[in-house]
Amino acid sequence: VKKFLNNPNDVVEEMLDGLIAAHKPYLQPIGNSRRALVARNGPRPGKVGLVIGGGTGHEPCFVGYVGKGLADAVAIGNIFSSPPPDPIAKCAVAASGGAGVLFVYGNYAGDVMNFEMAAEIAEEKGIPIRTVLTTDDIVSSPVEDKEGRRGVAGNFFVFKVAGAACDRGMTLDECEAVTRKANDRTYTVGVALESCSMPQTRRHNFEIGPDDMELGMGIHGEPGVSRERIRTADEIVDTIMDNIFKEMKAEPGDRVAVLVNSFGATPQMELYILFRRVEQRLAAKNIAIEANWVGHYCTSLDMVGASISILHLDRQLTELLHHPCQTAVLTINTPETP
Amino acid sequence: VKKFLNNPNDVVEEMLDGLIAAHKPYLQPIGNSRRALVARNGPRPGKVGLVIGGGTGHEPCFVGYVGKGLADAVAIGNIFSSPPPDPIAKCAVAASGGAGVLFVYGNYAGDVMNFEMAAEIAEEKGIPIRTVLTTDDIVSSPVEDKEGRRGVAGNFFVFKVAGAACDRGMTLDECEAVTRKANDRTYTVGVALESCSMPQTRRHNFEIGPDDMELGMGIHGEPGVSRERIRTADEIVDTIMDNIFKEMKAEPGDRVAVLVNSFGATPQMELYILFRRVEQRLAAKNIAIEANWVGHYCTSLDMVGASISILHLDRQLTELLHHPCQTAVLTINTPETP
Amino acid sequence: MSESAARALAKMFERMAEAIEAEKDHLSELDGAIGDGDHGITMSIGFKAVSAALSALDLDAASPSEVMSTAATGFLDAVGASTGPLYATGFRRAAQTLAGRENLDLPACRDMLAALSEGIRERGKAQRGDKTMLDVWLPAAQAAATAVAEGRSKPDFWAAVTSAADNGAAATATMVAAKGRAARVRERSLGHLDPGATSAAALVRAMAEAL
Amino acid sequence: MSESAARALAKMFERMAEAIEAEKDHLSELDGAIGDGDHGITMSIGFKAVSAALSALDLDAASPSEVMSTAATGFLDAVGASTGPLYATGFRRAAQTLAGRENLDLPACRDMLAALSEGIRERGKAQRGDKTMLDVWLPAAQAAATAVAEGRSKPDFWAAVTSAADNGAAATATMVAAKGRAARVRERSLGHLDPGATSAAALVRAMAEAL
Ligand SMILES: Nc1ncnc2c1ncn2[C@@H]1O[C@H](COP(=O)(O)OP(=O)(O)O)[C@@H](O)[C@H]1O
Ligand SMILES: Nc1ncnc2c1ncn2[C@@H]1O[C@H](COP(=O)(O)OP(=O)(O)O)[C@@H](O)[C@H]1O
Ligand SMILES: [Mg+2]
Ligand SMILES: [Mg+2]
Ligand SMILES: [Mg+2]
Ligand SMILES: [Mg+2]
Repeated sequence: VKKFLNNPNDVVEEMLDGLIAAHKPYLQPIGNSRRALVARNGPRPGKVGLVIGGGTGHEPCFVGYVGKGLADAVAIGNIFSSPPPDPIAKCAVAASGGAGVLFVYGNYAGDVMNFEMAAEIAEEKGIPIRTVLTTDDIVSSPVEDKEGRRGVAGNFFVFKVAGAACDRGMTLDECEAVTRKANDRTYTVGVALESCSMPQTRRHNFEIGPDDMELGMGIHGEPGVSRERIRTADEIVDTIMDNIFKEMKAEPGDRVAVLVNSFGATPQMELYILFRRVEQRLAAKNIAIEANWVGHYCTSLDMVGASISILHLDRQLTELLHHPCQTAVLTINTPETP
Repeated sequence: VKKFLNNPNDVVEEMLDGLIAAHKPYLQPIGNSRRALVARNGPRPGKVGLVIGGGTGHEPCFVGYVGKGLADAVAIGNIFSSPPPDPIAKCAVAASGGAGVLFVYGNYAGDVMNFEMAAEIAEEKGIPIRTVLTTDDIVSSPVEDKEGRRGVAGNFFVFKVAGAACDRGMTLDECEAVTRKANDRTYTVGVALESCSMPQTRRHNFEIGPDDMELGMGIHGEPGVSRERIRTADEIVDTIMDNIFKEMKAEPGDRVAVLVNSFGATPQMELYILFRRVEQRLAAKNIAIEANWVGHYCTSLDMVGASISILHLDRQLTELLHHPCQTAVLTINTPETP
Repeated sequence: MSESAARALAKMFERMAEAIEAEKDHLSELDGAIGDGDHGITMSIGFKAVSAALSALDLDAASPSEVMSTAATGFLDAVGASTGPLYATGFRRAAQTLAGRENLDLPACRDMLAALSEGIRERGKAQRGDKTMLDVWLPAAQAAATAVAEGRSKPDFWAAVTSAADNGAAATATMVAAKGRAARVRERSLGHLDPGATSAAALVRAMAEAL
Repeated sequence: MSESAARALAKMFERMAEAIEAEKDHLSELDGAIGDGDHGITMSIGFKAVSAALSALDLDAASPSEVMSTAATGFLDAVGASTGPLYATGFRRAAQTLAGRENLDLPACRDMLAALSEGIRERGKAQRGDKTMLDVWLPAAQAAATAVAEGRSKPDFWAAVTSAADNGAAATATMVAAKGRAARVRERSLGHLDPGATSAAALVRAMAEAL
């Protein structure tokens, strides 16, 4: 697998050089740590701070969601590796406006251990920390073990809601509660056609046969939950939506937000073909799409594949979804008053 | 090569189903033609209309650049094929606000013939048409044959400037002139590591050897201008920037806009690594980056590769670059008054 | 004989569609080597659209000229690309030449080929030797003119035309492209057949079979 | 003997770094099959950071406990991931156990192994049989305790410890993962060695060589 690289061991540091320079208008390093970045226009006194983070290789996650109205700071690990406690704690300090700090990150053993150690450090400094783990990958564990599920591309919605809640001046309790609700109402299923390859090895992490696909694929190049024969785009979406409908208790007339996300190498054209079927399936149940995003929002290096995430809205979530924000990859404006 | 597809012959129609549904807030079909889409919030009386277009397979080009402050209408062809005259002419009629219509599209034999036939139809209806062909691919022809060059990802900048000029109420003459200036000052070089594959064939259009790369790659999967040994990211950027510096007459203190664009399968992480070196090379010449974009802006299906585009700014171009716009992939806001 | 001339043309377009369908993958492959790999797909979409447009036409009432202009519009609206305007203009020019004619005799065929190649030349502003479809259509039209001038029989006429077309297509392998996408790869186009010339030769053979 | 105990530990960490470097690709491959393919890279970054941190330490002045806690911080700050907190906690616990001790005799080694595995267990909340690095560290610590209780010689002690570690690592192939990323693939983890257990066995072997 060919890539644009210098020394593969420097890939994260060089990427950070590039992204810190590219996104200067939105964020800046905290002190001299390049693994902890803070929104220029984010933290403010009295506001709950939002800290997100995780490994690299998911760009534009997580750094693209840092900015006014969304996350206040991001901690950055190595490829597919949680950041250590130190930069996370730095983020908490930088994001703190005296009203507490909310940690939102994916439910992975590594992230949990590191963020928990960071929370201890921050609390020793008098910053109250609350944590919401994203667990939107509904095929990663059965429904009885909902808390054991991992967080994938649906964290996009959870971050958005959390950031809006913080920006509106809600209390730490309220921010935590509505973020938890957003996570509970977010449903994602991913499918991979080819595995990703690490810059250091430039080999596929594992092989998927020429007629096979991997259902329930995560965002770290780890295998999914079942290997199946590849099917048509519509059949794949049907499988995904059937899984989602099994859990999402949506009534006719309900509204949802939809994210069709590329894992990296799947191009936009195919995402639109997937979105087409998602829209058809929702319309057939008389569920309206309030807003949608189709593109690269949470990737897995150069993996070929895509995921579909649905956020089941209620009035509060709808308002927070539309709350304005300005970050490197997501700008939402106040609707013009006509 | 595996893809998310139903019947490969329906791929464009199904993609259109998806994108028309997904981008409803920004655009709508003209009459019952799905190959001609108009911005909901675009055309208005007295404003010069901006019509863009081309083949599919370049998503988010061209449809992502339709909306308030940018293009008024887009004509959509088959994969890598110019649209026929009919939808282009429909776009011209829909975009027309009585002040003339500007066509901006890439300089390819097919597009030129179809847009010219459409221009004839529109002018028979009394709509004055001006055309600016984008020719930013500086390695596609020597500088003596500048007009023979093809238009690639740098059309992003040309569209942006043209859309802003139209939105500011400049005359057709003025819009044409400044768009032509933007094109003259836009420099792009692309490199491919792997060729793309068409949905119908699912084979690489051509093979690039395991240690080779294709310099001067276009955005249609057609071969580039030379086959070379693959090099490090920094060396590749150096080759590209050397080519650009050879033509761009930038003085220390000048300002540029930068676009680092993925051809489809190259992930964001690698784009940041390329951007890093672009920034270093510009900084060494004391050229400042006024604004930058790093991501998927003009792709070539699932091609592995990237291009670098530089827009050499002057005061007028800078203003037009920052002019607000709202489209599916590009939202620029009026700077907040502090 | 209005009926049979219109029907003969419709049959010709059917044959052309079949010929393109049979060569589709090969044409895309040729285009992949020096262009963007879509020529087979584009031609296939175009001639399917022609068939669809013609099947909506009342062939008992239509003139040969109407068949030609229907084909032109059907092709153009479905295709765009380079081939859309080129063939649409060629077919339109042929429709003009056939206007008022009810008979597809050899002079009519000669004029049709001349109009077709002239339309393509005008629209694309290419010349012989530029490594395009014109390197097939121009010699084919020329061979037709010579054959009529020399009073050749119908089989001889078409034998001369198809062999000129095939030779023209084969010769593109020795040319450096000067028009179209392939012109960007310059010397690297050497040794490759031009896809548009290859499909043009197939179309000429389909014409010979049908007429 | 303070000097030599601290130096012995530093040498142990050097050996560990070498062992990881040698197995790096293999570990990533194992992780690719049931995890995210980075275990070799992560461990390599971690132990390089440990070497760097220790080389900044004055080994003539440092206590064994300080060596251990320096390693813990160096590892954690460079790595994150799962292994960062797990090994950092293990090393920190070992540092506590070694506090005040200047001698790396067998009881000290036993206590160090016990603390290390206890730290990993506490931080990761895994148990034996969960198919993790604990399936190496727990039996190794147990074997160390038994060997000291039975009054074994130093070579016998380390032979018992490394063989327990190797057996533990090999046994993970028969387990279904219950912790970490591999737990998501459930039964599909069967038949694959756990990468964390494999690297742990390599670390134990490095310890045996150095101490
Ligand atoms: N200016 C021109 N005049 C005549 N034929 C041309 C011209 N430009 C391109 N062609 C023909 O078009 C063919 C390519 O057609 P096609 O692949 O369908 O279109 P596109 O280049 O738009 O993808 C070429 O092989 C060549 O024969
Ligand atoms: N809770 C845990 N307790 C003990 N060891 C664990 C735990 N979770 C994971 N591990 C170990 O970590 C290893 C994976 O480490 P590594 O690949 O470096 O981290 P990550 O899973 O974050 O990519 C697994 O093979 C397993 O041995
Ligand atoms: Mg990892
Ligand atoms: Mg084409
Ligand atoms: Mg082509
Ligand atoms: Mg791992």
